[in-house]
Amino acid sequence: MASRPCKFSDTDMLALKDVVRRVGAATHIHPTSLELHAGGFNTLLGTTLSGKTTLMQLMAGLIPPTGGRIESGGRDVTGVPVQKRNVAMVFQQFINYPNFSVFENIASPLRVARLAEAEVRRRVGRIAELLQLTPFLERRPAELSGGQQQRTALARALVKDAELVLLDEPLANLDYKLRESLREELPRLFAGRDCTVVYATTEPAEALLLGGHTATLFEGRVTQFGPNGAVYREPVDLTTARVYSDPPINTAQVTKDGGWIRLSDRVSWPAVGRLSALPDGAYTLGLRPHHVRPGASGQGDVHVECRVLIAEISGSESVVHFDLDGLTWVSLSHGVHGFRIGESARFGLDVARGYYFAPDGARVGG
Amino acid sequence: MSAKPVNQRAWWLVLPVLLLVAFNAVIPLMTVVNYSVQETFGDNKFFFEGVKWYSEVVNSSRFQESLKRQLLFTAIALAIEVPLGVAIALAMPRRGAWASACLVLMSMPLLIPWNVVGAMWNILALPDIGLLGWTLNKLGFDYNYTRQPVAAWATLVAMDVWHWTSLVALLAYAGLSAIPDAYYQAAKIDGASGWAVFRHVQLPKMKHVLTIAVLLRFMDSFMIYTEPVVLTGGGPGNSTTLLSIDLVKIALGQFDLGPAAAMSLIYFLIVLLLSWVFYRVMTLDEDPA
Amino acid sequence: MKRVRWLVPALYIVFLMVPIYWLLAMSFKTTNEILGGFSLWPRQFTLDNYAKIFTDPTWYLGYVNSLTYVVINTILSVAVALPAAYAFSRYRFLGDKHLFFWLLSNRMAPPAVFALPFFQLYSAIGLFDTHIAVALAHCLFNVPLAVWILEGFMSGVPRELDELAYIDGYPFWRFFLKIFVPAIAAGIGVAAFFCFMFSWVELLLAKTLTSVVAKPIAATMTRTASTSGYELGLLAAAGSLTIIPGAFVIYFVRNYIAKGFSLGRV
Amino acid sequence: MARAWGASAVARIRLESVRHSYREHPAHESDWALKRIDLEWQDGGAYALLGPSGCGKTTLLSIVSGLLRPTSGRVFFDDQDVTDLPPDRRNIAQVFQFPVVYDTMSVYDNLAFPLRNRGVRPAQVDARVREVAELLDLQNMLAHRAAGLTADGKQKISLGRGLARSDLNVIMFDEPLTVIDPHLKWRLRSKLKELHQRVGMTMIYVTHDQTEAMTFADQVVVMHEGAIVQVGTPVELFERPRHTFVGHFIGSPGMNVLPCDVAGGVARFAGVPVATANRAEAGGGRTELGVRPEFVRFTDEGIPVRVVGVSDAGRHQIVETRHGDAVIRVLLQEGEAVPGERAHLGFDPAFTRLYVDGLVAGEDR
Repeated sequence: MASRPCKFSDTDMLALKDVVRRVGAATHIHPTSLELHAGGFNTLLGTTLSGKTTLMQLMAGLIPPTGGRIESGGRDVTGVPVQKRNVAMVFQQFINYPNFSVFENIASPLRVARLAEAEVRRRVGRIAELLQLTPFLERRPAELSGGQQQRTALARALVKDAELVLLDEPLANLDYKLRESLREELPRLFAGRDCTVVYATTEPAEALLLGGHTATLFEGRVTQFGPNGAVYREPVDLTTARVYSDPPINTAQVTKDGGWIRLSDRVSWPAVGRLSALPDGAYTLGLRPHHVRPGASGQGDVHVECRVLIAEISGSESVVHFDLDGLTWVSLSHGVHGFRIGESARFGLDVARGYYFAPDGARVGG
Repeated sequence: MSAKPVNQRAWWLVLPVLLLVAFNAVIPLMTVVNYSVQETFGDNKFFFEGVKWYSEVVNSSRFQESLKRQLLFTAIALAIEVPLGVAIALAMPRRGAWASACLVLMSMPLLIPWNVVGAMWNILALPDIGLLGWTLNKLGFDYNYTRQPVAAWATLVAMDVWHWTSLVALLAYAGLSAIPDAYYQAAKIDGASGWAVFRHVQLPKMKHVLTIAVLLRFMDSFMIYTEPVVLTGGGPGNSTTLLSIDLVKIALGQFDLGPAAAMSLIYFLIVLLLSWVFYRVMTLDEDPA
Repeated sequence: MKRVRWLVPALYIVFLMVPIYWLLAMSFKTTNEILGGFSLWPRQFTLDNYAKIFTDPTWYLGYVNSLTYVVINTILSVAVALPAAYAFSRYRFLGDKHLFFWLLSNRMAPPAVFALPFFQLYSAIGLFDTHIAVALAHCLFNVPLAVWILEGFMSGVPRELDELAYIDGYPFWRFFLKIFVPAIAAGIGVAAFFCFMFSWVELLLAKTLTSVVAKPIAATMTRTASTSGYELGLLAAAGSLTIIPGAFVIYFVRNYIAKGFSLGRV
Repeated sequence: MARAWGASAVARIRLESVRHSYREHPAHESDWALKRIDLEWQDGGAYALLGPSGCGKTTLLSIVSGLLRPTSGRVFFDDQDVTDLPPDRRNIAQVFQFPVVYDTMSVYDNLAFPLRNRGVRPAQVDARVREVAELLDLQNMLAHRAAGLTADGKQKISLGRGLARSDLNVIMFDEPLTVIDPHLKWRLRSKLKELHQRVGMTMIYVTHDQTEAMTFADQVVVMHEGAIVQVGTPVELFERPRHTFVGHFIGSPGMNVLPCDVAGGVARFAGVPVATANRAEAGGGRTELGVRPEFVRFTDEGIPVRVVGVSDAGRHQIVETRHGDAVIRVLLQEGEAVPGERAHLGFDPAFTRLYVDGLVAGEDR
């Protein structure tokens, strides 16, 4: 696993040490060690059922680990029940207390902590203002729109000054634009707070835009953890590259033979730089769709003539699917590139930006 | 959604129910089992008899006759009430004031004490002064349920249909209300006929509630006691003596504890077995093939 | 075809109303009129039958007794079923499926089977002829039913609600009573409705377990039918009055009947 | 290849002054779910209805399919007035938000259902079902029970039931990807696009997701509060939004909308004259400049700004800058250098427009 670039004090840290979670014969979380720090987002990125929610439940103390330890601020909290930990959580579904008003929903953690009425009013009022909920405080959650319901849930998570805030795909059920605006708001809401924020998402773009650190998950394993851009640009293995790519990363089996990398009979390029040191043999090439461009553009690109399968234009970008010697590859480029189905077109593969993986999946070069 | 977590402490939450039901079910059941294998001549003296009572009951023509009548009654009740209930549910207005009115009126028979149901039909069917009996006789039918077994059966069945069809209809209606509009719209767009909509949309979506309805109707009609006792008292002769009536006659009327207990257990087992069979048949094609 | 569709429920409802009408009509007739021959509606309208019921304690106490044990049973059934249903809907534990099936199987036990042993059991523990005896006995079939209905409704509440409450720091019972129970209020109403219904309409056990003090109205009626011969008017009046609590309950749940009959499971 | 699929049916869909209200007696302007819609869709096109929830797009769809009768106005298929025709007589197919399949039937029977209902001969049914299954990659599943399929499989069946019919005028999609797993959405979306190109049938796609709408459709209808704000190709909507709402709603991040002054045919922001593609005619009202982050560049001189933040979006970077209270976002390519805190911005004149009260001020010069 990639090591952390910098080290904060141990007091504001959540650490999982060889945490395992098994249910019956199934292993939901394979041995995992992670150190999450306060300030900035820690994003868990993975497809549905990759273990994000289980990991969060473990962090919160909702479920106990089968093995390993969980430490918070240097303290072992493995067996501590969730009620005794200072955590907050927002779920994908809009979960609020249905029979409480918005005000009481936000106030509930403070009520449990038996804060004075005046203090409760002051803090709820401030948070409601921050999240633009002031006009709705007397309503029931069911009378609010989806966005407002999720704001209420966020307000409740923020009001109690938790050490650990868990956000489990909080934007997934919202409309596109609403998602965008709340996503921009989120880092601002948590700025200046001394808490560890963990955010789960299925969308690579969301993970990227939130900044901070990212852990990629696949089938109950953390495949890589590190600063956002580093995980995205320097994936340690094929799985990470696949998880952290939208549209899906293009892959192909290539062989290194002497000074050449060969993809197919007609597509090959010289192995230069770090690649030249690789032993001959079979590798998997991973190339992100935006490093495949229609037409003849960048220098160093490997050009191929391919049959277009389908072209989608989103106004600012074009997505072209094409047949690369039996493989379906995708090109994503700026601007408008219209093609007809079945037409033959030229694509430039920016192979210098490609990743090379050994048969066991580990990245070896490029 | 992830699977439910294992938590053995959940037993504490079930404990009150367990104690309460066990108190009501296990102790009496043990009593029955105890009686069923013993002979007594009063004075609280008991002798172990093994399975004597069981073979006696099973081989007695009295039990066999009661069981046959019971099976026939249940079969007729299910055969009428289930299709009729479904038909009513299908024809009911889907929403609005008329729908609520239907629901309220249709629920009424379900909340009338069972002996009152019997008494009500008794009064209704009296040949000379009852609305039903009087009308039938006026129309030229020779109708007297206290003397004619066929008339007694017909009245009994009519009463059960009156009493319980609403349950099937309400369950079916609940099932129908839960079908999203999109299904009807899709069927409309696909050009499906009314029958096709019923066969391929409504019936499959009602299956769950219909299973519940059939099971409930089976159990309750098989265990029916109060209404026929009040209406016909099992007569004329033994023609409407169903299992429960017979059982109570033996147990409380004749105080033949051994045979009554053996019969009780056989009876209980038949209900359990048939319920299980019904359940299996109705959920047969739910297992992934 | 479409135009006559409303006829089906309409005819059915007429069929339902006829016996009820006849019961009411009878209750307003004098014994003389009843025995004198057939009459479609009361010619000599009288309230005597009702007057007798409301002045004779053996009659009106029957209602009080019935309502007493029905209410006790409903509260008791729902109260014990709530935590159990929660356990079944949220957790797996040793023997959970067997336990659930065993509970439901009690709904399949013919009351006739249990009549005698119940009599002996409740006599032995000194509860014979008390309201609590009937209320407890009716738990045999009402508790399993309540557990089953509530479990259906509870499974419709996302488990995240529980998690949220624990995260906010609620201890289990406080969460359960303050948040969870209100969240399934509709389910509790439906379960209570069914418990009330089955306890109110049952006679065999109620009659077996009582003699004087806790005698239910239904048993009073059977006595009248057998001892006082042809007091049909009185019987009809008593019967008519037993419809009222049911009608009252239906009125309260009128907007939830369809949802209620789906038992939280559709 | 186009039109080889849908045999005879041809339909130009035209909505004439369609208004709809769910209230019995609409009094206020806000009582109208659809304010007044005039629209024409050509045969064989791929169209999208795009807008936030509650904008009236689903209402409009239901009016076209016949599930809803408009309060006023007419609907024409070609020149036939179909306003009063029920859905089954309009020869349409619809794919709903939540998959609708006939659970008890096999995939094969599901696809054959609409044909059998119309009395098509068995041999013809069989041929057609196999053809459709081929098209949707369902060949290997024909014998499976439809209930056992995943959500995307079920959506394909719903679509297939429509495609199977030869008399079809139009296929409509109502947020069809809602229940699809996020990592599968992408595949089904491309499949739909591919299908359109292969069968050449009119398709109308309703969604709140701009990516889905823009990648699927040749022409997008953007709706806002019961009215159409712009109809255009994805490129038009992107490059020439006619309304600030379109600019904001389409594109991620949306268009920068900046308050400006207009004097003498010249728009000024922060005192700096800004060249616009359209004529800067200020007829009173609120004047704003609209320019997408894609068309803003860092320059040596121009509008002075502070750089407040940079988000890495992978293939590009979003730079947030401020001038006073106004936020201006700039899109840079992956790896492009971001200047220090003080910087200047320039707008591409070809893609910068003046808006008055939200509407584009004048035609392009």
